[in-house]
Amino acid sequence: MTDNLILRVIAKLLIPIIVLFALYVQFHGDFGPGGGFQAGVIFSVAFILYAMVYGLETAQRVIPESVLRLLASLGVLIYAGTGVATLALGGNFLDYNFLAANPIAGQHVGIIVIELGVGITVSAVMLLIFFTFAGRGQS
Amino acid sequence: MEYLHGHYNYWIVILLMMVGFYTVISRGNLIKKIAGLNIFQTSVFFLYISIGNVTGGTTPIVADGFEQYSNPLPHVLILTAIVVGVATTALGLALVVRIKEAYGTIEEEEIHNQDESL
Amino acid sequence: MIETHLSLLLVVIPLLAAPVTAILPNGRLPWLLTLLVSWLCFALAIWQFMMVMDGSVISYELGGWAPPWGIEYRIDTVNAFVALIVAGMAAITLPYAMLSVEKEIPRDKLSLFYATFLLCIDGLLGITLTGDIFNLFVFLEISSLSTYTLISMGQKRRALTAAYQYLIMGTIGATFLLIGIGLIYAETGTLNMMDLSARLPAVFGHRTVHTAFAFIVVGVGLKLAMFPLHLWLPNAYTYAPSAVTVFLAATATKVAIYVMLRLVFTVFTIEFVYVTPTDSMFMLLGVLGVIVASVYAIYQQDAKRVLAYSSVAQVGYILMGMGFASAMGLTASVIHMFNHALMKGALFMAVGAMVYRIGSSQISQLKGLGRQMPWTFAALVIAGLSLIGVPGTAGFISKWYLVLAAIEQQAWFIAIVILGGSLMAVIYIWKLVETLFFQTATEDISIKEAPLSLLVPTWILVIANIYFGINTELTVNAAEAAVNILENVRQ
Amino acid sequence: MIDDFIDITLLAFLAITAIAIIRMRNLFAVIMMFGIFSLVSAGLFVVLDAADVAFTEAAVGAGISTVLMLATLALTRGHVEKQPAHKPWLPLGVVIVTGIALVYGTVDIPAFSDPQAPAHQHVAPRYIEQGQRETGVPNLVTAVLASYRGFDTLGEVTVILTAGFGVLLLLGRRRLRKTEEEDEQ
Repeated sequence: MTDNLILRVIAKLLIPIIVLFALYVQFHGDFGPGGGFQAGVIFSVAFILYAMVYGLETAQRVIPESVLRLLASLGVLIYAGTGVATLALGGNFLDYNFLAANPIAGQHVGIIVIELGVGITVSAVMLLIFFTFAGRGQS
Repeated sequence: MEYLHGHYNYWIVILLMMVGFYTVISRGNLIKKIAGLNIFQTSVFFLYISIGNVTGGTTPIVADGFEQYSNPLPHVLILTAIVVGVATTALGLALVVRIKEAYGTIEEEEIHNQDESL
Repeated sequence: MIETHLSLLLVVIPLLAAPVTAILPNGRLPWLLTLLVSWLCFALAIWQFMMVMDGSVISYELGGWAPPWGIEYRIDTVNAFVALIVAGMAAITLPYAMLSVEKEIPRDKLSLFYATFLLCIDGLLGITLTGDIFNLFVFLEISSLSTYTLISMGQKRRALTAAYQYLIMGTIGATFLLIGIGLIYAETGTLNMMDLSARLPAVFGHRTVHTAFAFIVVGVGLKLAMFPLHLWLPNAYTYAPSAVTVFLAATATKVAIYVMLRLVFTVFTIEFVYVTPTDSMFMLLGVLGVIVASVYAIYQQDAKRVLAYSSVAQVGYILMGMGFASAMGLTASVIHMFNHALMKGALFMAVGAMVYRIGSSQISQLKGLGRQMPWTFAALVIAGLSLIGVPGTAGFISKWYLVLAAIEQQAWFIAIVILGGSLMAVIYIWKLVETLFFQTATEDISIKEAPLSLLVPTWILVIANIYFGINTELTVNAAEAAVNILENVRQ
Repeated sequence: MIDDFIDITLLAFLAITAIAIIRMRNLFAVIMMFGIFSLVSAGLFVVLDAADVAFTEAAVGAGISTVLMLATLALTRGHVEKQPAHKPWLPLGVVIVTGIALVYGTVDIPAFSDPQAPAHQHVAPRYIEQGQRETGVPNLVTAVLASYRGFDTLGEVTVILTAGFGVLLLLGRRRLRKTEEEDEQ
């Protein structure tokens, strides 16, 4: 935790913008460069900045490690679950065409959902790794 | 000249790869080895992206006014490879931290000496 | 419905189970889930094997995209057989793992440990079943990263350096493989293995293809501990937790050998092997591997290390089988893949049971232990006989086919090396037996026989060693069917 | 032509950075140079028309990897690399042989950015021509990544998860255990 006022104010200003940018990259990946992976990294960077300025303890109170572990697993389950859903709907694994009445709509739904899964796992794991490294130094 | 133009890119990339590879296998510092490994891998990514490049092509995002696109497949493969690379780096560095805690050093030679004296 | 998605389920079920295991509370629950998943996978693997035993091929289009645009799972007798080995060894290792892991891994790490174990199984199965060369790389990395983690969980601090060393060498290997894949992609424009094998012959003359081949062989060679790229293996197997060593020794190198077989004989085809000195190279490295590693094994002071060097030697035999580049040689390789999994699994389990009781695998600490743990000792002796290749055991069948392949080509020198390797195996196994049984313990403490949950899996493997030494129908038929596919893959 | 010029300049920068990394002994400087290497790489990826790759390389190489290396450096407190005791001739030999093999292999590789190269003729045209129609996504990289080769991406996410588990197993704190024990009591 740092007492530097300038850092704290700027961080407060920057973090929402970074999160917003992450969301943009997440959901605009169909049209421009980006996608779940990049969004996940950017999102985790926002929290890493938060942890650096406000201290690890504070950051971990916002997102405890157990929640991160849950999220990391959840992302993969969302991704693989999409595949299982397409199986249940009669298609092959990850054949998004079966997710909606017409194939293009199905592809759209499928791609958005799996990118979300990627984003969740990546941001959770990146944060976990950072917290674990940083936490090792404190004990 | 034509030939040189068609291959210089690959050769510089090979030079980069070998610099990275040399760092991995010749240095004894565990952190530096990981940095070398990253350089090696990043250079391999250039090999792929160079293979995917097309003269007059543009970033493979379909838009009006563009006809020629670069090959998207190597880009996809390399996105995956970058992720694999960072995963390996994270795990390797975690091992380095533990090795430092267990041996008190991150120099390969000193670790080796300690193991020998057991 | 299950039948159409069978091969896919084999990979997806462990993949779904791993994140679930990670969020379970520590205790026996993660182990139980892993056990159930591994048994389910074993059942599916048997089913899958029966479906392709007659030579038919399962092709599964992931995402519904036809190959070569999408990723294809392609299962024939070869990989169904390897998947059977992986799933079978997982199913037999897990009952063994329960107590062994509880002893060696801190309780607060159990759920993550088993989640990583599941990912390792998943990675190995994924490598085995895929028909897409880049997908193979991705699953190779899943299995590799989980393997590095599992090895680093060993109790001694040298487990950490062993894992680090393996991480560096393994990643170099994977990167070499990546270079090779990139170069053949540049030459053919495809990543699908069947498509590659159809398009590569047109460019066999290109230097790029030769370089790609060399990089793929070195990259995969690092993974399968091909002499002299085996340096990571002895430490990794010695310092990993016992249950991990059992599983890895029985499966990881086998899967890497499968990858070598598949890439060399299916993707590059046997014609490429004939026009290049590939077969002689495999033969040379195999012979050197058998001799050098066996000599090293004799001089080791740690029982696990003896067995680890012996594994490098066994990989040498398998490479020799490939080096003959004949149907008989390949049959010997495939049979030995299976039999070696059985014998090394049993041997490492027996040594692991001793580690469970006395906490060390140093030979000097094992004196007289054989009298106190008779069942474990007997298992070690029988599996050791199989490793040597005594008639009536599975190991004999491997050696028999290997010698037949040598005689077929009148390669007398090779036949002598095979027999010499067996003699050296006699020496290092005898060294263990002598210490365990004929030397008296320095301290007079009584040690109990290993618990049943360790003994039963060990003995199942021991009995399998004897059964497959007498009834060779399954192994030989499967191997011959597999070789048919490897040799004439292009119709 | 201007593309080639930028390409060569960036590659030269990369080569200089990489060689500097070998020669430097101060690990902090090495890591900083590594960050620069990644950033320049990202620039080169843009020049080579790989925007998505550049984005990822900048976020991962210059971002996450560099931060993790700095964290490791802080934890290990080993700021200066020791001088190796002997000249590493064997590694040098291995590297030279590998390099020669690669140059040999690229002598008859299809020329750089040749549209007629086999890599652009067989599988890729379908992605470019049909990709948007079949998946509804204009970013073809996303289309291939998420749909045509979606299973690879599932594998990729699993790799990340594996690394996460690995780091937790290796560096996870003991404190977790205490709280659990308290829960049990």
